[in-house]
Amino acid sequence: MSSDHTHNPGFIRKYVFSVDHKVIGVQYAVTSLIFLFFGFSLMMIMRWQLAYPGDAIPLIGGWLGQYLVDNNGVLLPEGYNALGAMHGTIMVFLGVVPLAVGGFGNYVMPLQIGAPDMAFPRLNMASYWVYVLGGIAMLASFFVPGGAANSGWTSYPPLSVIANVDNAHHFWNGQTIWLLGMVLLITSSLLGSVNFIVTIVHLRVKGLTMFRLPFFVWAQLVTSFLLLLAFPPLEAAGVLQLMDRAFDTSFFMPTGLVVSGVVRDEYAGGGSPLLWQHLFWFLAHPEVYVLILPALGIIGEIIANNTRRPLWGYKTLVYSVVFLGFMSFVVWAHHMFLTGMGTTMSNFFQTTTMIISIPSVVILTAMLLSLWNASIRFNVPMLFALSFLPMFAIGGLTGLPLGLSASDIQLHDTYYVIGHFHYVVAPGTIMALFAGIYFWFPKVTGRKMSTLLGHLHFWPTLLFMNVIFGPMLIIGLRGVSRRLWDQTEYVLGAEVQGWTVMSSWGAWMLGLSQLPFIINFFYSAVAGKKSVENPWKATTLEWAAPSPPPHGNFAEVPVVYRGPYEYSVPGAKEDFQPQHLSDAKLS
Amino acid sequence: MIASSFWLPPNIAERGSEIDIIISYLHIFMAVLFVVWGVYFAYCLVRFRASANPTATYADAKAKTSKAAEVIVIVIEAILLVGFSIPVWAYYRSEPPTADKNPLTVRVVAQQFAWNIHYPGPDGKFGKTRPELIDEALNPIGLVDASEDPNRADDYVSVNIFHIPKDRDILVRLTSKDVIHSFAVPLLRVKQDAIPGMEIPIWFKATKTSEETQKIMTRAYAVPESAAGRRAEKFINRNRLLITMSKNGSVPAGTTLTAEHLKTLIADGITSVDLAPAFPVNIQCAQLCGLGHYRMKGQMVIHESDDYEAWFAEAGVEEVFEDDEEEDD
Amino acid sequence: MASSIEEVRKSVRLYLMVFGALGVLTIVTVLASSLNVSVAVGVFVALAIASVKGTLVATYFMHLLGERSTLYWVLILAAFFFLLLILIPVMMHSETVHLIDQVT
Amino acid sequence: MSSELLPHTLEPHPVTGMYNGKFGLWLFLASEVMLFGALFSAYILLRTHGDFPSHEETTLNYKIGALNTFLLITSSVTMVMAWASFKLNEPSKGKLYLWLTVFLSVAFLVIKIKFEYLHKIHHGITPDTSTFYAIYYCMTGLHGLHILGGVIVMLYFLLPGFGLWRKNPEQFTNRIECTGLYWHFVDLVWIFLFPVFYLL
Repeated sequence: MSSDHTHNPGFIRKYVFSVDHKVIGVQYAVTSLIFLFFGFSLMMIMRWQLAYPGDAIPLIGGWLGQYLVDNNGVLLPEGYNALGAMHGTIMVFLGVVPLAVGGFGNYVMPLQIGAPDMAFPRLNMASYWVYVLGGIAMLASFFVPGGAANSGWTSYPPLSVIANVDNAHHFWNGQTIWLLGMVLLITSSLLGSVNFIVTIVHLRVKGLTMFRLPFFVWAQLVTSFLLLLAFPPLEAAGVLQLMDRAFDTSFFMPTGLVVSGVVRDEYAGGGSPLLWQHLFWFLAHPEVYVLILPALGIIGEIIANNTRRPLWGYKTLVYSVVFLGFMSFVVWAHHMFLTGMGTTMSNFFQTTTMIISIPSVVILTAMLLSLWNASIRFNVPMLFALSFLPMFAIGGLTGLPLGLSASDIQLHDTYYVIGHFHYVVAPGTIMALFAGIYFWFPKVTGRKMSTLLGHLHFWPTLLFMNVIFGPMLIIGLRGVSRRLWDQTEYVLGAEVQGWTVMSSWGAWMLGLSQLPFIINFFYSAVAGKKSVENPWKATTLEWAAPSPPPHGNFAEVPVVYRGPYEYSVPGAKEDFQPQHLSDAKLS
Repeated sequence: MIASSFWLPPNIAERGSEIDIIISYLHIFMAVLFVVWGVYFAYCLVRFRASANPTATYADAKAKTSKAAEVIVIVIEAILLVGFSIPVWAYYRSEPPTADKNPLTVRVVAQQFAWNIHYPGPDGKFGKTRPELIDEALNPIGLVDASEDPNRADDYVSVNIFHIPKDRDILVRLTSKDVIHSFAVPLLRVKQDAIPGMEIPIWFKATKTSEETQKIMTRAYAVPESAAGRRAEKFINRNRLLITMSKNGSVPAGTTLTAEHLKTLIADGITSVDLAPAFPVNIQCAQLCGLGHYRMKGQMVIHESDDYEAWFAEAGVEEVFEDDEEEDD
Repeated sequence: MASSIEEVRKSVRLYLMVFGALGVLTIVTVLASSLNVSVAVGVFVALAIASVKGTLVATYFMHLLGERSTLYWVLILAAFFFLLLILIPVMMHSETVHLIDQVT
Repeated sequence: MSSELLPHTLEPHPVTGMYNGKFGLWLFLASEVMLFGALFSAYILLRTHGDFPSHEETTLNYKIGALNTFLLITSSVTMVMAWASFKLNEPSKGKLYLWLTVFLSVAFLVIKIKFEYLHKIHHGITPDTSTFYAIYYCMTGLHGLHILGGVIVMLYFLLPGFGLWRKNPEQFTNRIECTGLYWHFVDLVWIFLFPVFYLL
C-alpha cells in the first residue's frame, strides 16, 4: 500500500487534524505529558502549604490569583481544595489515561497488530479533539469566578451541588465546568474504546491469532472494555448533578438540608447522596484498572524484550488480565464501606476485593518468574520497567488493609489511602509509562534517547517517588485524615508533621528530577543518535515497519508466523525471531 | 504487644485492638511477602544479568514454589477475611449495645464545620427537631420548644465538645445538616460517614479517661538550647497543642509552652520536658466537607462515670451556646 | 442475518408481523395497568410485557437472532453489569435502612 | 489511509460476522445500555428509598404516552423497511420509508415537547417539583436528544449524504443498517420508559 500518490495532505490535515493513528498518538502523548506536568505542579504548590502551614508560597505565591491565595500569598483552604480536586482530575483523566490509552494505545497497538490504521480514523481524530476540549474546559475553570472545582476529584454531593453556586450566584463556575469537562472526557474515552475494540478484533493481520497478540494489545483490549462499560454511568451521574445544580432538582439532595443556617428548600428533597457515590465508583473503580492495565502491558513488552526470553506463562497472564478486568466491575462499593453499609454487602464486597487481588498477584509473579534464567539487559527502559515491579507490589499490598472492611474503618480517608493509590499510579503506572516512552521513542522518531540523561532521570525519580509516598503510609497509619489544609490542627497530625515535610521535599525534588527527561525528550527528538530499524532486537510487529513508520505503516502487509515473544529459541541463529519472518527467512 | 504497634495511635476503645490486630497481621504478612519477592528479585537481577548469563533459557521455569506462594497468599487472605475482618465488622455493624447494657445514646449532628452533640437528658428521649427552627448561634440543630415536645425539656446540646463516661457503651446516632462529613476518632478506632437525610448508628466503649490517655501520650521532648531562633520557634509551634505534665522548674503542670516559658525552662536548666496533648482525643472530619474541613475539630472528653454524671447535672441545667469562632461561612 | 435478496424479501413480511405484535402488546400494557392489582404485580406485568416487546425489537428489527457469539458475549457482559448497577445500590440502601431501624 | 482501504469496511469479519461499522455501533449500544442503566438505577433507588410521589399523585397522560409509543414502534418498522428497500436496490422506496421515519420521529418530538413538557411547565410542573419529575424530565429528555440525533443523521443520509448511494450503494446500505440499529435501540428504550413513567 504505497501512499505517496494517494495521499498528500496539507500541513493542517497532516499534523493538526490528522486521521493517522500515529500522529494522533503523538498528539495524545505530548498533550497528556503537558497535563501530567501541570497536574504535578498543582500538587507541588499544595505540598508547600502542607509542609509549612500558613507560610506564603515562595516565588509564585503572588501570581496565583485571588481564588487560590490571599493577599500575602498564603494558599487559601478553598484554594487548597481546588488544587486537590484538579490535581486528581487532571492526573487521572487528562494525564495518565490519555497517555496510556490515547498515546501508547493509538501509536503502538495498530502497529503491533499489523494494521494500516485504526478502524475508524475520523472517529479517532474526533476522540482526540473532544479530549482537548475537555482539557481546555478544565483549565478554563481556574479563571471563572470562584475558581476551579473544589469538592474533591470525587465531587461528592451535596457539597459539590451547593459548591460555588450560592456565593457567586453564577452558574458557570468551577464545579459546573468540571462536570461538563468530565462529560467531554468520558465521551472521548467512549469513542476511543469503540475504535480500539473494533481495531483489535477486526484488523489483525493474517496469522495473528488472539493468542499470538502481544500482551500490550491484550491489556489495551481489556482496558477498552472497561472504558466502554464503566464510563457511561458517570456520564449519567454528571447529567444528574448538572440538573441538581442548574434546575434545583433533588437527585442527590435529601430532604431538610440546612446550609449555614439557611434552609435549602429550593430543593424538593427526597434524593440520595449515596446514589452519586454508586455511579461514581462504578466508573472509578474500573478506572483504576484503566490506569494500571496498559502499564502492565508496557511492562510485559519491555521485560520480554530485555530478558531475552518469552514472558512466563503468557496464557496465564492473558486470562489474569481478562479476569481482573471483569472483577473490577464487582468491587466498587469497597470505596463506600463507611457510608452505613450492612454486613451482607460489606462481606460481598470485601470478598470480591480479596478475589481481585489474586490475579494481580499472579501477574506480578509471572513477571518475576520471567526473570529466571533470563539474560537481563539493563537499558533505560528496562530499569524503569524493573522498578515498576516492587513499586506495584507495594501499591497492591497496601490495598489489602483497605479492602478488608474492618481495617478500613481505621484507614479509610487517611493518608494511607493516598499512599496506596499513588504507589499504584505514580511509581507504578508512571514509571511504566516512562519505560514505554524510552522504549518506543526510536520507533516514533527514528532516534534514540540519551542513556546518560536517562540514568539521570531514572535514579532520582525512583528515589523521590518513595520519599513522597512512603511517609504517607506512615502518616495514614497514624490516623491523619486526608485533604486537611493543615494537619497540625490535630495532635496526631502535628506528631507526624516531620514526615509531611519530608514528603513535600520529595515532591519538589521529583519535579527537579524531570528536567533531564524534558531535555532528553526534546533534544533527542531533533538531534538524537539515529536509531537502527530494530534497536532493541524485538520480535513484535511494530518493529517490522520502518522507523518512523510512513502513512499506512507497512510497506507490504505483514504475515504473522509465531507468537509474540520468541526469544532465545533453542537452535535458532539469533536470539530473537520476529513474528513476521517465516521460518525459511530466519534460517 | 502487637496490637499497640508503633505507628498506630494509642487505642482506648474496648474492641479497638481487634482492628489493630488485623492491621498489624496484614502488615507483617505484606512485609514478609515483599521481602521474599524482593530477595528473589534482587537475586535474579544479579545472577541473570546479561554479562553473567549471556544466553537466556527459552523454556519457562518450573513454578512449583510460586504456585505454593500463590496458594499461601490466598489462604492467608481468606483467614484474615473470614477469621478477622468479617467478625470485627459484624461487631461494628450489627451488634449494637442491647438495652440491658444501658448504653448512653447521643445524637451527633455534623455541619459545616462543627459537631453538634445532642444529649437526650435523663428521660433518654430526644426532643423533636425541625430544620426551619435552626439558628446557628442559639439552636444549631433546630430543637422545638419544650411546650411542643416535653421530651425536649431536659435535652442538652453541646458544640464540638463530646463528653462521655468511660466503660459505658456509647450509641451515637450520626447525621448531618448539610453535606457529607465523616466522624473519625482515631484513638477510639471509630469512623463513620455522617450523611444528610440518614441517621446512621455507631457504637463504641472507651476504656480510658482523657486523663489516662494523656498519660499514655506523654513523651519527653528535648528543650532547645536557646530560647530564640528557628529551632525554638519550631519547638513552640510544633507543641502548641501540648501541655506540660508535671512541674518543670518554675513552669507548672498543665501549661501550654510559650516563648516565655521556654526562657524559664532554659533558665532553670531543664533539658527535657514531659508534654502531652491538652485534649488527647480529637474528633476529625475525614470526608472533605468544604473549606473548613481541616478545622472541623471536636474534642472527646472522657470522664470517670461519676464525674460524667456530675458534669451532666451541671451542664444540662442551663443551656449555653458559646459563640463558636470556628463556625462560620 | 438477512443478507441475500431472497431472505430480505421474506423478512419484510416478518417485520410487519412483529409490528402488529408490538402494537397489540402496547394496548395490552395500557389495559393491564388499569386493572386493580397490587403494585408489585403491576410492576411485574408491565416490565414483563416491555421485556417481550424489547426482545421482539432486538431479535427481529435489530437482527440479533442471526448474529454470532462474539456479539452475544459483549451484550451479555453489558446486561450483567446493567443488572449489577441496578440491584446493588437498592440492596445496599435497604440494608442500611434496616440497620437504622434496628437501633431507633 | 482513507477508510475505504481498511479491511472489513464492507465485508464482514469471518469471526464476528460484522463489518467494522456495525461492530462499532453495537459496542456503542452496549455503552448506551450502561448509560440508561445508570439512570434506571437512579430511578429505582429514588423510588424505593426517597420521598417519591405515588403513581396517583403524578399527572402524566398515559394516552399521549401510548400514542407516542405507537409512533416510535411504527418508525422502527419504517426504518427497517427503509433498510430492506435499499438492500433490495429500490432506492426511491427506501428514501420514502426513511422520510416516513423522520416524519414519525418529528411527530413524536412535537407531541413530547408541545403537549407534555410545555404543557407541564405551563402548569408549574418542572424538574424541581419532585424527584419523580426530575427523573422523568431527565430520562425522557435524554431519550428525546437521542431521537433528535437520529433525525439529524437520517436527514443527513436523505439530503447531502445520499450521494454515497450512487458511488457505493453497499456502503450506503450499511450505514442505513447502522442508523437502523441505533434507531431500534432508541425505540427499545422508550418501550421501557413508557410503562415505567406513565403506567406504574
